[in-house]
Amino acid sequence: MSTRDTAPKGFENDVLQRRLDFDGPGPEVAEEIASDEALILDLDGYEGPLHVLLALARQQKVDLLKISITRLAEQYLTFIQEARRLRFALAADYLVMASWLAYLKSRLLLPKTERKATNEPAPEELALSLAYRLKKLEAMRKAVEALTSRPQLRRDVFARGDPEARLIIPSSRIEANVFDLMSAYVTQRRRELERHYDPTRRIEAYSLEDARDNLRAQLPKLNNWTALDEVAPQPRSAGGPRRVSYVASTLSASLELAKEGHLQLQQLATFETLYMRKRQALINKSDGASNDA
Amino acid sequence: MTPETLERAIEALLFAADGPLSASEIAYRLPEGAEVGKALAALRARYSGRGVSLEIINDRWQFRTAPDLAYLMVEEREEPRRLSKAALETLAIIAYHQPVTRAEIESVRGVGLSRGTLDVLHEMNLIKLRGRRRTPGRPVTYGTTDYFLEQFSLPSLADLPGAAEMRAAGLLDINVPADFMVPDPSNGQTTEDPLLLEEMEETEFAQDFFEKD
Amino acid sequence: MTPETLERAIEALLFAADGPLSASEIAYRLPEGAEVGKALAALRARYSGRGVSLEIINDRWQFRTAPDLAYLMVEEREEPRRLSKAALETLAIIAYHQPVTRAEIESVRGVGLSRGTLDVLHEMNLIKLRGRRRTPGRPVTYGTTDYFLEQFSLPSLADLPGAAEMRAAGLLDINVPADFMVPDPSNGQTTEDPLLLEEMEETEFAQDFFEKD
Repeated sequence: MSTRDTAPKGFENDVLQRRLDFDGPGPEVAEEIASDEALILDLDGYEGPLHVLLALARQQKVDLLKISITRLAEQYLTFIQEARRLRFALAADYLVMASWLAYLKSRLLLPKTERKATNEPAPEELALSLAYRLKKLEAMRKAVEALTSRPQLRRDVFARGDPEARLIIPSSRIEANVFDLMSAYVTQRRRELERHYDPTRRIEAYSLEDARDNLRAQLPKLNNWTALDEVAPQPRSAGGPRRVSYVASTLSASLELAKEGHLQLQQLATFETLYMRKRQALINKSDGASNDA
Repeated sequence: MTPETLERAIEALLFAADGPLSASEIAYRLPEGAEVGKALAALRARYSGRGVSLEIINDRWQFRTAPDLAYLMVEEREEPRRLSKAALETLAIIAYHQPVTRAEIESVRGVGLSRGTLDVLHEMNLIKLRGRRRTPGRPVTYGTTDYFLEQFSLPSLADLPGAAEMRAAGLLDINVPADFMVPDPSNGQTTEDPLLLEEMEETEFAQDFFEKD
Repeated sequence: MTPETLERAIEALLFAADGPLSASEIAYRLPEGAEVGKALAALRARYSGRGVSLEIINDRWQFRTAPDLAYLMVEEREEPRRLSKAALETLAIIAYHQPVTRAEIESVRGVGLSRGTLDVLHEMNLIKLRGRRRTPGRPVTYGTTDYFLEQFSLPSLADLPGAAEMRAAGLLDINVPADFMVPDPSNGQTTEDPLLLEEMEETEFAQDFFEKD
């Protein structure tokens, strides 16, 4: 990777070299061309914008975390311009990075006092995070060097070429782990549950009307945040609607009721449990729970 | 090449070679003029009396283990054993529902237990007889062994993953009733009598035949 | 068994073996109570500086030729399949961050993983699926294999070159650590101990669901 450290100064040369390489592609090059990344790889020797940035950052010869991001942005933009001038099709990644850097640079240059309050993280934070990513990528490159310079089996060090007897310890180990055990257990319990299932009967769905009525009936009692799972009725008979249908219809009904202003819903994060309670308009609001509807 | 380096080089060559090497084969891989014969003799002396010795077989040199240690090299190979699906499933039920009778196992599985299944699990020392249920017929009950815990790296029976973990692992979907329970096998059940010592030895197989109704 | 006999026996076992052996595998072949650990250490010292040395690989013991003699082993050498830069970088990321998801690998490299990269690493038996992350979508996680340690002559995962320093510098987190500070080079952070192997394993377990392999 050291050969690319001089970019972008030597960029044109590199490109030229690469093109010449194309004329007589060795098996290795051919392999690269076959891969999805062929375009990027063979275009400029970099795998992606982050790799380009790392090479550029190294020219600043300071700790990556103290790098001047504005200067880095400048260099990267020049690099991209140069590439476009040479009419190379650049992968979208490179252009996205270019516009992001241009934007970051402009925000960094803006004095703090003139920055509008936004929800976006401070540009210094973004710069630090970029510097961290570069540092990490560099660490991984060093790791590659460290790993590949270790004595490798059958390249640098060799084990017994002619083992006398295959010394394999008699094993009473079994080839199964706890996960297998759990799955085996659940498979059977599920089979047991489904054994009473009668496929000739139509699978009923829990109707939205019923769900709404049921939720309205429960509403007066829903003073505390209650999980959707608890609000949705349990299946009553084997042939009736399935649990999933109860949950889905109750969810739909709860959305309607929330829209009508009777119910409050909250979910702390994606995939988290959904909670609902009666709208607390008249109760004091300082109970700590958020009132997002 | 110093004599030490030469000796080291030959040591490595002989070790890594996939068969005996002649002196000339060794010399061929070394710088010209290396005193291979001398180094081989020195190496041979160095290994004399060790667990490995340098032998000449048909004018070729080879490291062999010392003849008096041949008994260590006797080979028996046993692959990690695979449990059949039926055996794994039966084991799982015994693990979670222990102490459990044969009839109970069959009722969860929904199919009869072939006689071999429990035998295999016994043989592998994964299950054991635990006692007798205090119910008519006093059927024997099965449970898992300490070796079972060892095999599955479980500190104790209480560490068998429960319903929450199964849900987290995506094994239980929403159609499984919310009241789906996984028994906690670490709760000792006192509804059974201990087995008598002689019963543990004897009844195992007899019981297996009887219980199948 | 005298210490000398024990050392000889272990020497013979390891010399003859076709793969690394753990201390317990060795002990299994020897009379009970043999002080295998001590003998292994003595044996290791005895071979130090020789053409063959006793190495710890993946917590197991194996005789291997000395690395400085690699140039002699022309006939034994297998031209190792060359890994692309992308594959090597991916391998390093997996090795140092395991268990790690595909998305995390991509975020470190800043480019999508081409389809073949993980396949190649799998095919060469350097990586394996480790489990599933307990996060939405339950993505699978990757880790390295035993073979990876053998290939790169690593005593254990804790011995990955530079890992302790990287960890101390917060570089092995996937995202910028919350308390990440521009390190002050004047006060070296080398006072931190590397993670012990069992600690590594514990955190992995908490993070990952059950390992399946």
